[in-house]
Amino acid sequence: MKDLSVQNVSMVYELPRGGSVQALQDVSFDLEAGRLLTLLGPSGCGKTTLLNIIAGFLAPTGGAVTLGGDPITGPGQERGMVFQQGALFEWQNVAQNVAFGPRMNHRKKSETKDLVDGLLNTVGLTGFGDKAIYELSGGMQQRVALARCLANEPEVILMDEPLGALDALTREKMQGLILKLWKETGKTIILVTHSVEEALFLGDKLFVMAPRPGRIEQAYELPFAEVGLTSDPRKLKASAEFIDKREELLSMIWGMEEQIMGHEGGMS
Amino acid sequence: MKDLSVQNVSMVYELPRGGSVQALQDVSFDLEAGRLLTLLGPSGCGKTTLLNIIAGFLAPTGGAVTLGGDPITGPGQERGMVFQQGALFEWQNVAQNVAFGPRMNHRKKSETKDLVDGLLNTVGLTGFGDKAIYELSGGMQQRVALARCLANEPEVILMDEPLGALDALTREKMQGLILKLWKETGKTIILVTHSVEEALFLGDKLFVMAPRPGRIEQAYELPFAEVGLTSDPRKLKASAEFIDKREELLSMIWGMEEQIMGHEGGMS
Amino acid sequence: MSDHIPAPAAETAATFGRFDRRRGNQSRKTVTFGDASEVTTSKVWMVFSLGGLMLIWWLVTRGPEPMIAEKTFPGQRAVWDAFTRWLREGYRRGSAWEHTWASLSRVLKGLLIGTVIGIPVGFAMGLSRRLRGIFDPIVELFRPIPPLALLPLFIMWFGIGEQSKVNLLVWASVWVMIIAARAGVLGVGGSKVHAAYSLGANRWQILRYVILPNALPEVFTGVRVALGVSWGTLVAAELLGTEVGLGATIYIASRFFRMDIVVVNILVIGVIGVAMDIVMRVLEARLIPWRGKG
Amino acid sequence: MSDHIPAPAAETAATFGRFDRRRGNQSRKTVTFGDASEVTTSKVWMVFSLGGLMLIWWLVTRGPEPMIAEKTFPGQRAVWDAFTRWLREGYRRGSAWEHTWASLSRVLKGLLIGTVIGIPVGFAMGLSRRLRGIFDPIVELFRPIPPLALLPLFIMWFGIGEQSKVNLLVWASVWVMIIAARAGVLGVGGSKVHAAYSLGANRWQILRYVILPNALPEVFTGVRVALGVSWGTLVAAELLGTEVGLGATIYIASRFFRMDIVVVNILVIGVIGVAMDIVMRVLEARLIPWRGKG
Amino acid sequence: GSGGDSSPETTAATTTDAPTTTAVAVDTGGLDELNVAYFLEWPTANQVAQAEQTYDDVLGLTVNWWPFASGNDMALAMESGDIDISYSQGLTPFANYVTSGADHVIVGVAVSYADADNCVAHPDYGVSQDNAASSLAGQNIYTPIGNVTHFKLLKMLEHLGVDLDGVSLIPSEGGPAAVAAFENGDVAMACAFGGAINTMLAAGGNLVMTGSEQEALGIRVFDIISIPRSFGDDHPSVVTAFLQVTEDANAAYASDRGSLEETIAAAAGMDVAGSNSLLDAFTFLDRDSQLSDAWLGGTVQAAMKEQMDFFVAQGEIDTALDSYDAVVDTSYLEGVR
Ligand SMILES: Nc1ncnc2c1ncn2[C@@H]1O[C@H](COP(=O)(O)OP(=O)(O)OP(=O)(O)O)[C@@H](O)[C@H]1O
Ligand SMILES: Nc1ncnc2c1ncn2[C@@H]1O[C@H](COP(=O)(O)OP(=O)(O)OP(=O)(O)O)[C@@H](O)[C@H]1O
Ligand SMILES: [Mg+2]
Ligand SMILES: [Mg+2]
Repeated sequence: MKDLSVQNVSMVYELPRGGSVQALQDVSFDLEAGRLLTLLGPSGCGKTTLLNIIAGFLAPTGGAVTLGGDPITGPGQERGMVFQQGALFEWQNVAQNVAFGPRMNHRKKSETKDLVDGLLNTVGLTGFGDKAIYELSGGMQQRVALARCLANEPEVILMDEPLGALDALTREKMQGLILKLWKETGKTIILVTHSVEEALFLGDKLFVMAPRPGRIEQAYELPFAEVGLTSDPRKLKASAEFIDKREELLSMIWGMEEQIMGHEGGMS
Repeated sequence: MKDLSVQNVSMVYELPRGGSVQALQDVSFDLEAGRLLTLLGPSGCGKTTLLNIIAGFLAPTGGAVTLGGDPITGPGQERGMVFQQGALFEWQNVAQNVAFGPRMNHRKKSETKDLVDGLLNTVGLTGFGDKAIYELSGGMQQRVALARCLANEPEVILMDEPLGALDALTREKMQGLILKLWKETGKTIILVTHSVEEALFLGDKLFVMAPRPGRIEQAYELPFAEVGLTSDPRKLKASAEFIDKREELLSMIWGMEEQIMGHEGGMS
Repeated sequence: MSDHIPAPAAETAATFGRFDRRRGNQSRKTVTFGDASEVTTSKVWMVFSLGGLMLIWWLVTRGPEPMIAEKTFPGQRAVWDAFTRWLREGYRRGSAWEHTWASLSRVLKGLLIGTVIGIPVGFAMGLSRRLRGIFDPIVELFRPIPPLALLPLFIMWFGIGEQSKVNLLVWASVWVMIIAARAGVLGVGGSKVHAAYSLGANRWQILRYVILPNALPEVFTGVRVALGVSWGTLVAAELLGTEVGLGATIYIASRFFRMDIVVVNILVIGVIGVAMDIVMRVLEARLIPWRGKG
Repeated sequence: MSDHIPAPAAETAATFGRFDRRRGNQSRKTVTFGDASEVTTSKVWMVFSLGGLMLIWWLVTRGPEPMIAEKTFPGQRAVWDAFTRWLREGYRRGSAWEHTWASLSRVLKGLLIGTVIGIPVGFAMGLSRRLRGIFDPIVELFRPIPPLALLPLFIMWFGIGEQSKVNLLVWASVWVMIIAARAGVLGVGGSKVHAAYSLGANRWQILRYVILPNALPEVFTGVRVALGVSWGTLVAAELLGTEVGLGATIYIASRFFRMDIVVVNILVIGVIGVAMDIVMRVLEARLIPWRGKG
Repeated sequence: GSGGDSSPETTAATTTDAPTTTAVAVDTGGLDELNVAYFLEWPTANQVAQAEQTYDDVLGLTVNWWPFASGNDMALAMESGDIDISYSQGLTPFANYVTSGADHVIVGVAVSYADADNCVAHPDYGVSQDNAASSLAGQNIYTPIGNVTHFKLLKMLEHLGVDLDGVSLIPSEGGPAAVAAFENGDVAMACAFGGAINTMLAAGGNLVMTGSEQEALGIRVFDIISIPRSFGDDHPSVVTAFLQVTEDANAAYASDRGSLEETIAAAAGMDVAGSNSLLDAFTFLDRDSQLSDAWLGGTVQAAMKEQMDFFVAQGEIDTALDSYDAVVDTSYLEGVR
């Protein structure tokens, strides 16, 4: 397993009508293999940009990212991405979606089939292989996306607001699944979320990011993910420790928001 | 002010390929003027259907809805609707959107202008009148939608997941605004949400709905909305009472989900 | 991508009774004006409409002194007679079937070639700045050129055989297909392509397994539009030297003022156009079941 | 509503240097193949492309024994001479400006009438099951009818004056406009209509303040497509009773084997087509600033 | 003809000042515009009067000249009421149209042009009068349809013993298409009129029969002047005056072609050489010739009958009229001096 290292990464978007946006400024961190990092922050603080750089879709304007010492220059199978929604191939059925990676890599059909069956089982979709994507609910689709990503055995899984579109209850189930996968496979996971609770609950490590310029404002090491699977998640979320942490984060972010969004007109 | 009365409302959708869905079955309740009712429940339990029936967009297949004793047969200005998103008129600027209702009713221009200014001030958008809709953030757009709805002085405000698309922080601000409006204007509000926390925090009254057939599973009278404005909302949400209630609801809904969604494949 | 025009009668699926999605719940909407889901085709009124057309036709052509002179626009009786005779005897050197097949096969060939050229070009324009730079001026400049203006050039270059006619129909359809294919590529969600790259796909695999299927709906719509345009260009194409074909028949018959035959052939083209559109819609529903559901 | 085809060259805005949205960040994408936002038009390659066309043209027509015979397709020198002479002296009875204006005004009139008819019909089809039932068969049946097949009927009904020509251009554009307007209505978000009703709007107000502006983008795209189709029908429209017009010039000049004049007029049509498309795009950006941002 | 013996100078003066004909007061019958169709592809003698607006002056009307590419379209335009007089309409389209029931009449003969309308054989096929039957068998012939060229071709093939079922006639859209098809080599023979013939001959083609040989067979190739019968009934003196100006212009041309060539070419939109080579093949008949038995005195009527019967036999149309006498009305021409 490889460690991820982000060194002085900056990203400046030039705007079409002139001017530029500093989406990320001098972001540095190291993430050891097997950690679950959650990224939390207001809109526009560069979460997606950072994920895209790590995924290799964007090259930073400054700095570098390495995985196990090798610089990242483009997309690669060792870094899988799970998008918020809409990234499944709706012209393929569930099994074909999951088998996409192995197929692109010309893996044996029989081998792939077993792999797919195993993954569908893992994400609780046994028997759904021949369903069409559009026949699934949002939560089920997210599970397919996760399975598809896992099929290539990536070292790092990047998730950009994967649960944003789900309702509260499905979301809670998916959180459980992510924790379980993380525990069982030991993969490195970076997960972007807008939900403070989710960031706390899932994150083994948490960065609160701030915008203008996009940066890591605060980093936390968190205990909840470790115990999230074994103890009752709802009890955990109702624990005093959890709630304290949450309030701390909320206050901080609320302050950040005020400062940023103040110009939009306060709500007295 | 008028009381709302829903009597034995049923709604059966016939499906194109035969068969039918019982979206609502025999739903009855009375809502006194000036209450804030939140509706919570899993996907497909008929929340939107109920709102549409009250708004007058749909006629129920059984039962009747009356407002102040008068039966509802179609849309009316005394019942305003705030949609989740996308219902603003993007070809009009902010002020024109807010002025839409008065304009349709041929109200005096000067009068309307004052009204719009006042409402924009209420929702914290003073000075944003001549902005284009697409220049606003999601949270600001929701505030415009709210102001537009208020411009017609409806007796009842119906909101279908109005905050679903907002990030956690903006969402919290909007919750405050809704509470404030409710307190100040004394309007009857019915608000649909997927978030347990939101339903608890905002609801003066809360219905937990269940699907197949769509029905009201449980009704609660809640204290939080009453105090939500005066006390610190985050403290309130962290209070033991709030958390207990939340856990109670979550357990209930989780059970409901299991029962309903079980066939989608459990996540062990 | 926000620049789309609708496929012809994209929503008329219901017209032909295959996909009628309304039933039952229609009576429950209190608001129907402005509600797209309420607006399917009323079959009853469709029948009224066709009946009305027939009635107007009958009214303006009836009697010994019709409102529209017989030789300008023949009555139903005359057209029916001409039709049955055309079915039995054909026209000039060809049977009804030969005329129909000649035109149909030209249109289909033209469309096929137009599609085979248009898709790669449109894809290229959607995928590469360079190729887009190369093709853009060509497409924009050539697109408005009237097919009729090309007749002499086409005869000179391609002769008067089938190739010439098919080429004119290719001309008619290829621009539509290029534009449709390009739009199809541009409509590919960035995240799908990114996902595929992350899953280890190479460019060729991206093209084959992501871009192509994603563009299919737009390509299909392009084919339907191109079909309409091709039929509309048929007379011009068959001016390029043939006496067999519906377009040629229209031209020749009009030279002899045989308006009955002209009208029969116009109607045959109309009906074939409708029929092919139905076929395309059925194919579309089969081949792109995910359309509109993504 | 999922059934759309793209406006012609919807995305070529950048072609003409007005809306070039790319800059700076182009070099930062590691993945460009398949990424629509990366595919703008390369101006350099556009110049190469036009240059290449000119070069090919020059190569195939150069020398005393050109690959394509002079009288089939004239060389650049001859076309340039014909062009300057056309500018100075016009052709037959009209000056260059008169020919151009005659055609342009016919196309614009046809389009205007086509739009004025097409929008209400399209709206009606999008708003009422009944009217949809009534118009559907008419639209589907008439759409594929070749304009050339209609010439004899149009002469008889509308004579040989301007009306006949304009009407043929109306025919060419009205189906496109109907379909575009209908799609525009069907694309109106149900919640917008519902919101307007709840705010006290009546049907007329819904139509005027909600449906019309909402359909504008589709209508605009329809106009752009219809423009292309109209230019393509110009020669057919000007076959009759006129010698003034670009289409008439092409036809007449070809009867006199003046391929230099034919090519000049073809190019003029192409360039005007491009120019009008640019105008439409600028208008669109002005009039529908919210397009693609809703 | 009154101008028959005028010198060129006086002809010019005559047409400009119009002393002869303005003497006759034209009863325009409330008409203030006259719409005349003419054939856009070739030069005619009366184009001098057209260019110099003699018609307008003499008739006291605004005369609108509408260019047409085929006699068929002229017939349809007369039917629509937009055209009052068709000058130089082919006999065959006219006959076709009256056969289909139109009430149009011939009021004069515009131009006879046996040599300007012909079929040119492609050199590769070696077609001659002697071997036509065999050399054309199974070949393509490119020809306009439903006009005099078409009729002439069919008559010629019949005369040469060519099996009509054994050749395919490919409908052509005019001269350039014919030349293109010819040069492309897909056709053994291409038929056209006007400049296209010269172009094909220059490209190595050969005539299978000359115009005079065809005339000897009784194939007449000429264009007529026609009107809707009702127009003549309503405005007889306008029609007569129109024919009078035409007659005068023809006479002026006959007496001094050279000085008019440039005006004619310009009016026809052609270069002088091209215009002249066509004019060489044209004969503009004077009043008396037109009224003689060889023309409107009976031959034209018979020619129509023959053509239509022939087309019936060929299956192009279902029935012909019993007689075409009623579609010729010489009363107007008789009023011309
Ligand atoms: N392609 C681009 N061109 C120009 N600016 C961009 C581009 N992509 C992002 N930005 C800007 O960079 C900043 C960071 O964007 P990014 O999408 O990374 O934020 P984010 O944290 O993911 O926000 P969100 O929570 O809304 O998804 C924002 O100000 C955004 O407007
Ligand atoms: N127009 C319709 N035709 C047929 N069935 C419908 C229609 N609208 C809703 N339904 C069905 O009725 C049930 C209730 O739908 P409704 O939209 O009211 O649920 P909801 O509680 O708002 O769900 P969500 O949380 O997903 O918005 C669902 O099973 C749904 O599939
Ligand atoms: Mg983001
Ligand atoms: Mg809902």
